Amino acid sequence: MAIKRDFPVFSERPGLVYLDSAASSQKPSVVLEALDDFYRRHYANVHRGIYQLSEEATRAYEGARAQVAAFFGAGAADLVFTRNATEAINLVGRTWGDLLEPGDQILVTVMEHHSNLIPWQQLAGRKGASIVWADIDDQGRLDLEGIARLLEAGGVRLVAVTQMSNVLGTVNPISWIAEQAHRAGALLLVDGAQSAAHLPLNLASLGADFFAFSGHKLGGPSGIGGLIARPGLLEEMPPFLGGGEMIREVWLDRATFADPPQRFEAGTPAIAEAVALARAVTYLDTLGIAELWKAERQLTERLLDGLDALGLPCFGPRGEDRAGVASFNLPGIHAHDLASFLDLRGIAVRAGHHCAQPLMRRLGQAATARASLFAYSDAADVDALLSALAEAKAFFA
Amino acid sequence: MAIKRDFPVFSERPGLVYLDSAASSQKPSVVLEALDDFYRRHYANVHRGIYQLSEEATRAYEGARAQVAAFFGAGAADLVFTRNATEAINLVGRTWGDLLEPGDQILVTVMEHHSNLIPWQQLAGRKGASIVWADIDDQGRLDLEGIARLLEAGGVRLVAVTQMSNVLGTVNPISWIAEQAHRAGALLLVDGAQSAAHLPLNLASLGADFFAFSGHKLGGPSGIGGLIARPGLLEEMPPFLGGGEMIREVWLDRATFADPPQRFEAGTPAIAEAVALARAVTYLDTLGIAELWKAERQLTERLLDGLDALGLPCFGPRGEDRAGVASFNLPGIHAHDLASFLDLRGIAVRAGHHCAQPLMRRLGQAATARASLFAYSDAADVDALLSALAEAKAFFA
Amino acid sequence: MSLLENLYREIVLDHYRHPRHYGPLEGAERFPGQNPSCGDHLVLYLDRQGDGPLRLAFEAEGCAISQASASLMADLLTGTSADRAAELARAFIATLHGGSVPEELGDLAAFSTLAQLPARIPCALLPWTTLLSALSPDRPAADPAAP
Amino acid sequence: MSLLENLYREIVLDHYRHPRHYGPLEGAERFPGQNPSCGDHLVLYLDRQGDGPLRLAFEAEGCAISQASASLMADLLTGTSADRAAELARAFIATLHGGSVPEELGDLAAFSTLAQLPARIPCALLPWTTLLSALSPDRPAADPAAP
Ligand SMILES: Cc1ncc(COP(=O)(O)O)c(C=O)c1O
Ligand SMILES: Cc1ncc(COP(=O)(O)O)c(C=O)c1O
Repeated sequence: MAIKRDFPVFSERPGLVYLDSAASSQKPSVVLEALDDFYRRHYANVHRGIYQLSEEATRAYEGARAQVAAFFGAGAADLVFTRNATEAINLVGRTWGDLLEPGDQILVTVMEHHSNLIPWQQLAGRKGASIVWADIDDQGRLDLEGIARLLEAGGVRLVAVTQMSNVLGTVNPISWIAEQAHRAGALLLVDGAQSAAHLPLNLASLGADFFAFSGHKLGGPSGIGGLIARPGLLEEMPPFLGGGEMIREVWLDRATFADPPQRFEAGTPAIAEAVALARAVTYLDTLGIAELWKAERQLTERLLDGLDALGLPCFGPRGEDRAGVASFNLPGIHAHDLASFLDLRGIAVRAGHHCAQPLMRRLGQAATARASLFAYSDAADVDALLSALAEAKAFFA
Repeated sequence: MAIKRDFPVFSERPGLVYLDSAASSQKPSVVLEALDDFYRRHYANVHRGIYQLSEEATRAYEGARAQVAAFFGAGAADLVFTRNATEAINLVGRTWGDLLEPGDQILVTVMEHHSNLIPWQQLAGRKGASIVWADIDDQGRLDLEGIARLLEAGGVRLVAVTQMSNVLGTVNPISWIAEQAHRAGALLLVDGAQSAAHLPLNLASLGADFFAFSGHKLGGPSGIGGLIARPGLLEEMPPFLGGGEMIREVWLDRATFADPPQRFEAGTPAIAEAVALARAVTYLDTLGIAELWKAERQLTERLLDGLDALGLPCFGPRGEDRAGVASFNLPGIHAHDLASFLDLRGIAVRAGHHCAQPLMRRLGQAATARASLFAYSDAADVDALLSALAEAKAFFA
Repeated sequence: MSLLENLYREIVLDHYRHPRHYGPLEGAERFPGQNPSCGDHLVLYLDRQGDGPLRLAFEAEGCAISQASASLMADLLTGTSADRAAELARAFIATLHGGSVPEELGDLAAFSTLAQLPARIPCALLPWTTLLSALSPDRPAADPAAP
Repeated sequence: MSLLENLYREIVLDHYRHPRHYGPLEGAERFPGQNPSCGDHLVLYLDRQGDGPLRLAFEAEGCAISQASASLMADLLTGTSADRAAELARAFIATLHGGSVPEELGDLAAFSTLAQLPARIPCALLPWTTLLSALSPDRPAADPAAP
């Protein structure tokens, strides 16, 4: 309840039970104030002007880079701002990926979000590489032996895996995968779109070579995300988009390029968004990510126990490797109809394929309903959902 | 003065003489309020949820697309939201550009911003195409005969030209160029980063095949811009980045793609930014773009006359094809030193190469100082600059 | 209970669980329809019998609203002329967008309460837009129907 | 007139217009430096005379602050040892970032007023960072100086 008060939407829309945070989170007032204040008092383009306002904007933007990087246990020079996690993953595909050769393999898993799958299909198409994939077990955990086997076979250059499934809630053992990948000579890209907002993270020790995240899922504004690379790795990569900011010297027919991270940020960046994102991560830091995760774990158990009691089959594992995401179905009725029933009671859940069609096919589901939690979620939200589901069961019976 | 009151920065920072609007514009309070209101009351991810909040967010986002497209005289289906003009141009280079063949030519001009040059160098490098370029005359107008000659030679597939130079202030005759390009079988991409905020535009009649713009230069937030294509053209183009939102059906090893414009918007878009950008263009519409352009023309004459009177050589043409951008130098002192002198008096101008190194080389300048205008600029701003320049002349004499 | 829940209880769930005209239709052409944003799939079987009265059937995978809409549509339009079917389709589509509710739509009139759930309007529309494009002169090539 | 304008009037403009130690230096190594954000270029000529006293000169294209900084640097460091030069460079850099202002920097001490114009600090730094990397053991390969 205390945390909910920090998020204006809950007073603006009393009665809202928002359980779609895995799609995007609501914003705390400190983030909205940071946005507003920046535009009112310090806005100018960055890296360009030598007047005071531009200097302030540049300091705010580069300061935000340092704060956001530090939140993940990384250095500012290793963080490239992007629009979202999707663009961060594509950036790797179109820069580091240019170095792939025909026959090279990219290892993905059946639980990947389309954003961590299509860029690799596109890369494979451009380079004559191929996609190999790891399955899940009946609990929705990754088939680690399968991963080990694929890596041992020797052709894998990149492992691209999510740290947290947006459908199953599974938290994957990234450090273990990193070790296997590196032993096999492959790099590891971690899709942190979900985990960034939930898990205490220290990229310096996680073992990922690339880490992609979105600001809008962790209380930050839309329009910004980032790619964090292992120190030194960005240096070796060719540029991505071309334009202002990313150059050193330009002639009509050729150019030389700036050092990272600027090399990968063409054109005017999402300046105010970076500043507001930095405010979002300092807000989360104040709440304490480790405490939030503990609270989420408890609330997740309450949710899963409640679904069990209602007899609603729910996908994904039980245990410490399970985040606050619950995908389920009410037998005999389509997830969309269920979601509408809940919506009429002010309960926002998602219904559909959750941008994970291969996983839905693997689960044998055309669609599921999904409830997901963030820092502001509380027992009242979960209980409202559970009692509405009990009603729905009766209604659709 | 009346317009200045709409922009909070001028009351927050009294005495600010902001003359760097060509780099980025300040924001009117209606835009900041639209941002804030959207996050407080209607925020959710788009195209995904079937609950009310998501429906509101989707309607706001797609409504913004329609409003912004209409502002430019285009239809919603032909507008792809991007981060900025730079990304819009790169998008064309990496989608339509994939269809180029070795030996094809891309025609640019010596006055292009790096953002309308580097993407074509990259494309030429990938495809074995080549860059040909048109010069300017002594007034800073395009060498139209040169363009016609290059087009007649027959190898040009794309003409990429700015509608308004960010250094010279030249407004180029786009309709004429479109006609020549089309007659030669080439497409025309117009870099509208500068013109979008200043000229009354009707893309339906302009003749451009592609038009790129940035929101942050026309009173909108950072982090959003767009690409507008001639109706039907996006249909023929392969996708750009891969991920959520841009797909139709996905398997582990292949996928089919959504119709435009979604096909080109991978991942969660800059939702609130689109909404705020729509508010910026309706604000400009209320002021009246045609009236603003008339006022800018007058103010530009005042500025150029004043610089003439001070004996400061200023680049670019005089006449109706000249926008409110003035690049100049004080002989005997570097532009950076001049800009610092002005900054100490609260006057914000830019100094440097303005992301147009080939043009600077063509002008024989290592750097220039640049003053540039937007809707809120007034005679007091221009006069403050001119009297400070008179002081600077004495100081650096 | 809201009007919308009434719609579900009285009409939608019945047609969802016991769809009329469900399954392939011999001698008919086959028109697939899809709602990419939510994944609903539908196949419309349409037999125009030359210029005679229409015969319709469908198969679908999707939510109750789209299936009930398809079932009711097939019920209503079987035996009408192509022109009349197109007219009724336009009337139904207008209803969903806030138009008046003509009596001739029968139970389908109740779908106007979807104004409360605008995100579901595409579900109700899918069978009808598939039909309209099947009836249009520049319609996409239909797959031959499975026997 | 602000302190900063004083800096310009009393020191910077003089060295900008009449730079000391300007031009190639015979027998010296050549170290290019660049400030990509503003386009300032500089070439530092450094002759270490084995381990003897340094000889310095420079050529530059850029603003008055960077050129004056280079001119004053060459003046101050000519004849010092490499170690002493590095020490003074570190002292100057610290001054620009708000450190105390040691007397031994002479006229360069006045550059501390650049705190008012932080965007210009890189201009003042360029000659000094070029020097420090020239003096560092893992310095980049220098071009041979033009005779
Ligand atoms: C003519 C021109 N083209 C392109 C750009 C690039 O705009 P952005 O940095 O917003 O992508 C600019 C702005 O700096 C410009 O002036
Ligand atoms: C696991 C996962 N990966 C990637 C994404 C893509 O994030 P975005 O749409 O912000 O780029 C999401 C969010 O939808 C996600 O849940």
